[in-house]
Amino acid sequence: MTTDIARSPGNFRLGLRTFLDNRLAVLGLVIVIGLIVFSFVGPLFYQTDQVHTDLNSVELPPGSPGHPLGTDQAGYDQLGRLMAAGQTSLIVGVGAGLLGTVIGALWGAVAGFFGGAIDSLMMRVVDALLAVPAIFLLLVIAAIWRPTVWSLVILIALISWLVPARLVRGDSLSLRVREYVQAVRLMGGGRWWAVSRHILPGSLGTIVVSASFQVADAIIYLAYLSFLGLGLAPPTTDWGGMLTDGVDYVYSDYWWLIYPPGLAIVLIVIGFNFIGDGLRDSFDARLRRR
Amino acid sequence: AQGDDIDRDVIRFAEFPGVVPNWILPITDPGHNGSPNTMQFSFLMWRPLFWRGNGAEPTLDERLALAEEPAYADDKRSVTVKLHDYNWSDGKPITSRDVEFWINLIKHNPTRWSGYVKGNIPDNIDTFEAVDDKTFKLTLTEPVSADWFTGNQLSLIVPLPHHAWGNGDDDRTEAGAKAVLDRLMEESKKPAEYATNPLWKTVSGPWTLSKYTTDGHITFVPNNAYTGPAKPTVKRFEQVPFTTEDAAFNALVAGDIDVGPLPFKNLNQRERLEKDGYTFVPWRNWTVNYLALNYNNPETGPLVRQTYIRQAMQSLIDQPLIIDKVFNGQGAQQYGPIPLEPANPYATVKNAPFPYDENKAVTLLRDNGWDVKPGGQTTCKSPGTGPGQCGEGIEAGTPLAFEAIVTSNRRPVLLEMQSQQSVFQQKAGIAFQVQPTPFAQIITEAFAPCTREKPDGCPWQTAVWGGGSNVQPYPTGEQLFHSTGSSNAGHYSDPKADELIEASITGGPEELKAFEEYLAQQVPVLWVPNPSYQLSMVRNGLQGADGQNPYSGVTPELWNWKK
Amino acid sequence: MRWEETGLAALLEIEDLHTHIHRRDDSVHAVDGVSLSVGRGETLGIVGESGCGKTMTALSVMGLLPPGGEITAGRITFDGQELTGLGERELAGLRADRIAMVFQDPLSSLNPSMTVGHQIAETFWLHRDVSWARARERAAEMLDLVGIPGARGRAGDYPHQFSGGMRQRVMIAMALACEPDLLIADEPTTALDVTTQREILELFDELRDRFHMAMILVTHDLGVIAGRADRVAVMYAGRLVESATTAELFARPRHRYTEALFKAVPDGGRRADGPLENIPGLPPDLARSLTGCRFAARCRHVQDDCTAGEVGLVEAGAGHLMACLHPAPAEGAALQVRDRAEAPPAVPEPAAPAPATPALAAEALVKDFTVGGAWQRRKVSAVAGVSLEIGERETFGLVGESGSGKSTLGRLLVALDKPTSGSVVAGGTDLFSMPARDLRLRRRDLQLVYQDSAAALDPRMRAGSLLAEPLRIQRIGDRGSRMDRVARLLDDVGLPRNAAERYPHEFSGGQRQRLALARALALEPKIIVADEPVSALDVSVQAQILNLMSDLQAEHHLTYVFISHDLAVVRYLADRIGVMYLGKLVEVGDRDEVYQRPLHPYTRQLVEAAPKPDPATERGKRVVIEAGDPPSATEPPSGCRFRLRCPLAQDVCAEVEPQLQPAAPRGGSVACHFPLVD
Amino acid sequence: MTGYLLRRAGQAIIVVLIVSAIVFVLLRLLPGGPARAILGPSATAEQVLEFNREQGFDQPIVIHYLSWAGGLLRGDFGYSYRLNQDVLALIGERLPKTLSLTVLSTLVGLLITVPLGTLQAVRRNKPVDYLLTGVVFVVYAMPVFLLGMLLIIVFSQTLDLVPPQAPQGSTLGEIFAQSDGLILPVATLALLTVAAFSRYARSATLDNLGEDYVRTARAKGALSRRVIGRHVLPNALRPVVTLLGLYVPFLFGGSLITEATFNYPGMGLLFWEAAQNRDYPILLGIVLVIAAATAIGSLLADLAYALLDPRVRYAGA
Ligand SMILES: Nc1ncnc2c1ncn2[C@@H]1O[C@H](COP(=O)(O)OP(=O)(O)OP(=O)(O)O)[C@@H](O)[C@H]1O
Ligand SMILES: Nc1ncnc2c1ncn2[C@@H]1O[C@H](COP(=O)(O)OP(=O)(O)OP(=O)(O)O)[C@@H](O)[C@H]1O
Ligand SMILES: [Mg+2]
Ligand SMILES: [Mg+2]
Repeated sequence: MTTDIARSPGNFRLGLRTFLDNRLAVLGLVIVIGLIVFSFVGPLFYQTDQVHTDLNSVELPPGSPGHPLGTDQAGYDQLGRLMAAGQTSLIVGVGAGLLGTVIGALWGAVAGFFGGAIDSLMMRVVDALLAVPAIFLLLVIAAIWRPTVWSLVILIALISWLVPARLVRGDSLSLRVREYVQAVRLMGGGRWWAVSRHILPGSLGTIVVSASFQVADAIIYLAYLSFLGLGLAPPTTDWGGMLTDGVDYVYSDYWWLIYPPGLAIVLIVIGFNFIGDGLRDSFDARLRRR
Repeated sequence: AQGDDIDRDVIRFAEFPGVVPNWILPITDPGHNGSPNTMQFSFLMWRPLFWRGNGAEPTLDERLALAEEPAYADDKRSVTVKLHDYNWSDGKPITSRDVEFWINLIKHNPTRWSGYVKGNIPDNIDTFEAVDDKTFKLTLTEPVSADWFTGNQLSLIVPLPHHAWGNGDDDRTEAGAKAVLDRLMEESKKPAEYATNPLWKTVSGPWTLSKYTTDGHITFVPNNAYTGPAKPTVKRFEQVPFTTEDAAFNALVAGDIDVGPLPFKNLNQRERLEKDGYTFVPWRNWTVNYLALNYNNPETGPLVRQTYIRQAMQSLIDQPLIIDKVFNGQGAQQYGPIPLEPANPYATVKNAPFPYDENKAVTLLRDNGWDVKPGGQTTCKSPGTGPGQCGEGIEAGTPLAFEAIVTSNRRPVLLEMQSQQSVFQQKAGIAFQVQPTPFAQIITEAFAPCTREKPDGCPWQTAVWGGGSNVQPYPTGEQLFHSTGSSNAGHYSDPKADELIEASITGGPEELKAFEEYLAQQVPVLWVPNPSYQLSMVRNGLQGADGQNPYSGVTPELWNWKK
Repeated sequence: MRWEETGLAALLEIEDLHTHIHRRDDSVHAVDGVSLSVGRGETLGIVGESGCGKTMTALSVMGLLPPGGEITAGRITFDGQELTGLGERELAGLRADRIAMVFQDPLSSLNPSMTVGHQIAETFWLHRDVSWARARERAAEMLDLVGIPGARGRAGDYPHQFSGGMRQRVMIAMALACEPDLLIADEPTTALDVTTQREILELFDELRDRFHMAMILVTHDLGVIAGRADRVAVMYAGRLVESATTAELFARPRHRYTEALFKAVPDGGRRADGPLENIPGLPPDLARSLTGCRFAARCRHVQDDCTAGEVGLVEAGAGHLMACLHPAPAEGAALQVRDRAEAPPAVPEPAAPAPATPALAAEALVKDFTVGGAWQRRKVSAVAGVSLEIGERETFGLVGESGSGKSTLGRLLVALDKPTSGSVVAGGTDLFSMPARDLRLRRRDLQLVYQDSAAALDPRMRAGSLLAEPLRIQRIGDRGSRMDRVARLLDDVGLPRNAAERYPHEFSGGQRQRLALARALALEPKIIVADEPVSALDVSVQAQILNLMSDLQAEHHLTYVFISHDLAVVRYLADRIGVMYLGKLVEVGDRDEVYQRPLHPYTRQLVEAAPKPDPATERGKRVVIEAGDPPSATEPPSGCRFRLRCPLAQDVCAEVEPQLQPAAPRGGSVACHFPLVD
Repeated sequence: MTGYLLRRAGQAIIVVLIVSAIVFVLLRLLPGGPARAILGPSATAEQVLEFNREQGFDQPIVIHYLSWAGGLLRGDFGYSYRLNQDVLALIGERLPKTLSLTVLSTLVGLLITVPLGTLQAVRRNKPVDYLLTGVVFVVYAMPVFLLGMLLIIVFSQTLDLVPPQAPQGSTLGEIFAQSDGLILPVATLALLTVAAFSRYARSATLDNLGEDYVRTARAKGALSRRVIGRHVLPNALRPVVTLLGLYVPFLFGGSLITEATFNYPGMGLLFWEAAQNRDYPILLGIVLVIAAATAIGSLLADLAYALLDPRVRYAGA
């Protein structure tokens, strides 16, 4: 992906223009940046104790003094909690999503490009890893290492690279027989050149869209981890964990424990997917207009 | 949604979520010893000599016993038991040979029985003597207190149908006994045949099995030849499996079950269910709940070996607040080795020796040479073993810090410990890192063999696996707190405690009280609130189901629909 | 009798059609006031420079404009019924049943995941109240009609399993399935070799006669127009600039564009006689609003009034309309089909002696492909033992019908594919036994211009990066010097320097072709294999490229292998010509010799089938096309591969495979038992 | 073709064996082993030793694995001590439940996804598209347990239309006899499928709508419905098929939580409980099943892909 697209400013500008023309993509960008600012900058202005519980003020409704969004079952300020959780979710989501996508894209591109036995081998590795249930891996790893934010990034990335690997491999299989990829040989270029300059950029649309799904998936993944009791150690939390905890109160009228984290997840999923759609369009030179 | 369309021929009872009874032989092998297998399943068909639990009380229920009250000799070294005139379902009488059959099987296969504790039954039975068909006499190796022996030992005996299960007098030889038990256990490993295998048709209890599926759909029908005191009044007793307590709750809402659990988190749905025709009955179990401390951990062992540190930490646990906020009022305070609830004649320590008192905690630590920094990190200022010093094995600058492995399977427990983490840190500068960990892993770690000399087996520092530990009917605590106790996870070892425990086994109420008071004072583990075992909803009109057995047993023969 | 003379209304009438394609910032005025009419049984030919709106006119009639396309003004009347503004359902009822269209690009226009039989049958089934089985039957009939060998069996195949020419015939079969009243054929024969092309055109004629079918024939091939069209419309930049009967137009082209177009036709001359005439400059940008004569900027006869105001169509004779203020004189401007080569050159040039060290020497090249399902694999013998030597600075033309293995041979010559057996020696070393590293370096000397330039250029890269890529791969120069080189390359191929910023899809076909050529030149190779570099271009752009190629050869001392099925083009450029048939080289010889006195019966058929841009010769021409279709490369006939279609075939042909042998005394070689020596 | 299938089958067996070996090694790596987790806190040290001896945990890992794998050859998948049942019997009992749930919901999901994605593509950037996009993302962002719970609250507890739990019973006959119980769990998983796939279906349809062959189809006089249904759809299904092949393990994860929510003890739940309780024989047995299913899914996806795209037919390895 280090082709001229990144180097040539004109190209970048064109892409940016196409991107900015896409109203949904801009909306996605606004949402994501908004959530990033909310999570990372918000706590500077809205300071709350997100470390210590306070059993004396649990489940206060929104609008209680000092708690515009109320408090949760442990007495944390819900608004501050959303910010703290957002940091974790965004780091894990973006980190794992991108890492997984990069690994997967490379793997898939190489497998598809070489084809034949190498493809079979690499795809069977994917099959094998897909077949080891993720929850099982998490459980084993939780028993050996204590989960931290960064170990979860790596862990989720290791689980999630399989899907982009498959998708990119499909693209790669069809791209490698294109004449413009074969022409690389004619120019004396090696395989790595073909993969990095033509196959990967050619599959960029798939990669970007799947990356946006991967980011969303990683964030939702954290919810499942919490649900299964494999989440992060308190007081660290994430939107998924908050939602999981909040779901316990689905029969109570504590809507502020469910809707805000739920909304945050919906927004981040929508945001990244809109950006992904927009990026795909702006990477595709044929769709660009001068 | 309900009302008159209730089927009064049947009682439907929710099994404990995620647990399906799967061992029919009343001799449970290790791993199949949970109360769902015994108290809720095989004991419905084969009654123990003495029934643990009397209504909601943890004492024995003489109504359901198979024998009259045992007669102990004055030297407390022998006991004579006279069986009631009850019959097996095939009409044959229940005799002392059936009791001997059980003892023989256990005696020759002690480790294959989950209830076996070295030195206890059957090791402490010197001789068995059948006085007549209905009377037998046990001579013991040591003197015992009657309450202890009846409550904790005789209640384990389950007379088995020797005429149906035995093979002549084979069980009297070691090889024969092994062969017989082998065969029985082999049959018990075929759950798919539980309802059909003729072996399991000879029962002493009020029920026989009519349907059993391996996924937990179980139907009992009355044993028509039952000669015991309370005969079933319904045509069927059905046990219904649930994957989660949410699923069971949904079934309650749909009116599909007669007795089932209300999840803690849905406590505010109580009124809704009450409107639907259910009664709220919290189910209290005879357990103690605590935060286990590892005395052999190389890092924190020296800390928890200091009584004043344990006492200081105990002073920082605000049990009423936790019960109120975390368990929504559904739990009992607890300050010693004998639970205060369910109501019982044993507990004497009714007032907390260490009620919540942050000043006391700080003072205790300061007085013992700690530099206490509430909100920060408390460290040892003056090391040494003298008065006013931190204590043995604690160097200057040692932080007062622990890691707690806490069950991740129960959210309220996790929240409880999470709040404790804050309190410890904020009030006394004690670091207490909560690490959510799956239950299986905690007990694997916490019960791993580990000694102070070879501490590599015990990396854990403190642990909460949730649900606490069961207490014996006569609550002497030798398994939990004696230095050789089989369930003494943290390897607590105090010569005085050992002495008091041993005395309580042979002695009377006085000795029991001394033991209880000493341990309450010593805080061998940090006592934490004891939440209810289950918040049951019982359908209105189902009488007798409200006295829920503190050993989690069920006695549907005592339940009946109001006409 | 022509329809105008019958007094009946035209079948299709287009009046002042304006079709715009809206883009975000602007719109392309693809069709800008075109009026046309076609009567029953009539064939209207449309010619014009690439991008002048021919296809858009056709699509306007069909109501199938691309997204953003809109008819902004004008009327289209079909058989008395107004088409513009007709509902989707009514239009659907007309399409294929009464108005059918053959699209320009036959591969992408076929559904890749549906068998061709199914696709043809669907057309029939949609409009006729017949059973599906009957429709399938009809599909097989149609395939047979367009000359697909083994039609019944092939109906179950998918489009990609057909060669380019066959796919085009499938499109045609689909369009004809319902025997429409009007057929719009957009470049229907570009991918076809001359013999097949002739068969198809003959089929059109037959249908026209039988069902009184009207036809609009869009093509760049003036030879085809000359032979088939009753009237011709010439378009330029969205406008109709001239229209007349075929004979009239070819005899008296009046518009200066038409005139220039005719001059660009390679007419059997050779390079030595001077470059082809072409039209300098580029057509105007249709997104801008234009006034005046669109051709003014490139016109040699331009005067001030040309750009002053609109230039309308005026009558220039009976049924002859044109829009030119300063037209060519009515007499004397006729397209002179100066078939100079008809008369042998006064002094026959000696056949270029095979040089001592050939630039490129192929020895017994064989290439087999394996195709077919995994259940049964079949072998395709694409190249079956070809040996040839090409001297330095020579241009070797390779001709032959579609699927005869020309492209495959070309790819082998530059070592892009590995042959099944055989060797290619370039610069004294065998390319295939070279270590991979060395071969990579040797690549600099060997370049291929792909048959399809659009496919050979990465759509995501700008022209500048595309041209710099070979330099970067070979690590030649630094960034700055590479940029200089790119700029010079663009100059060389006559593209503006700012083209470096554009993406391939933003070029016209001719420009793209030049881009591909420029990339091949970037490494300053010694040998270039150019595969059909002009097949889809109108004659003026074609002339541009051919001139460029010969200039470059003179300048850089290049050796060319020039592959084409267009005989006139090869004849113009090549020194020697090789004729391929079914994987074999059947004849090699000097260009004129091969054309004028072909030795191989197949060569003679090819030469005779080639259409000439002269209505008089084309009309009366009757070419005997031998029965039998090209046999499949899967099961090549034994012995001589051509024998099944050869009028001279005898028993020996089936038994003994003829070898390529010198045909003394006149030079050249032929692989035939019965060469046509007079 | 036969050769291809045989080769793929061989590869699948190797994959399954490798997966089982990975899982086996990971399990042996777990500190403490399974004994305590299964026997409980009160088991004595002798009982733990006895358990380890019986189950082979005192053997070196290679021998242990080989003896387990040898058992497989004899059809012996091991015995779950904790559940007191034969692993093969357990899987045989649970698999039909999970299969009926997942297969049904995938089918239902696809039946919704495909027209939905197509509709969105055809109505691109119109209100319908935006609305459906929004709904899809909300469902996508919703964890399964929440989705299931909401469905129960709305359709079972509030509207009282369907039972809150899946059919009880272990044979397929019993399950389908109470098929109204399947509605909610199937709906939950199907919604998940829809959310996961419809974006891909939409963009693939969009890609294809711009292709020339669509114009050809219209030029034949086919109406929109036929053009979309017969021409665009088969081509647009390709990415969906690729994803379907990957979907097996994903579905398994989704079914775990659905099974828990709807009181439907299938294989997902069995696996989860086994994992939590360190019930190794069950874990290994189910991993075998999943690995086989994944391998089959991958093969079927490749075959289906080839069926949908004749251009790649048999081109794959
Ligand atoms: N989808 C489109 N969007 C924008 N402009 C287009 C589009 N399709 C065609 N054009 C422009 O419309 C003009 C007319 O195109 P058209 O396809 O009718 O040309 P043509 O005469 O058929 O050329 P050719 O001989 O190359 O097929 C061209 O200038 C082209 O650039
Ligand atoms: N990759 C391939 N796989 C299988 N068969 C092939 C392949 N490439 C070419 N062929 C077959 O080899 C034969 C020769 O093809 P080739 O492309 O060389 O023909 P050509 O002479 O260039 O035809 P055209 O004039 O249509 O370009 C054809 O029958 C073709 O179907
Ligand atoms: Mg065109
Ligand atoms: Mg070719």
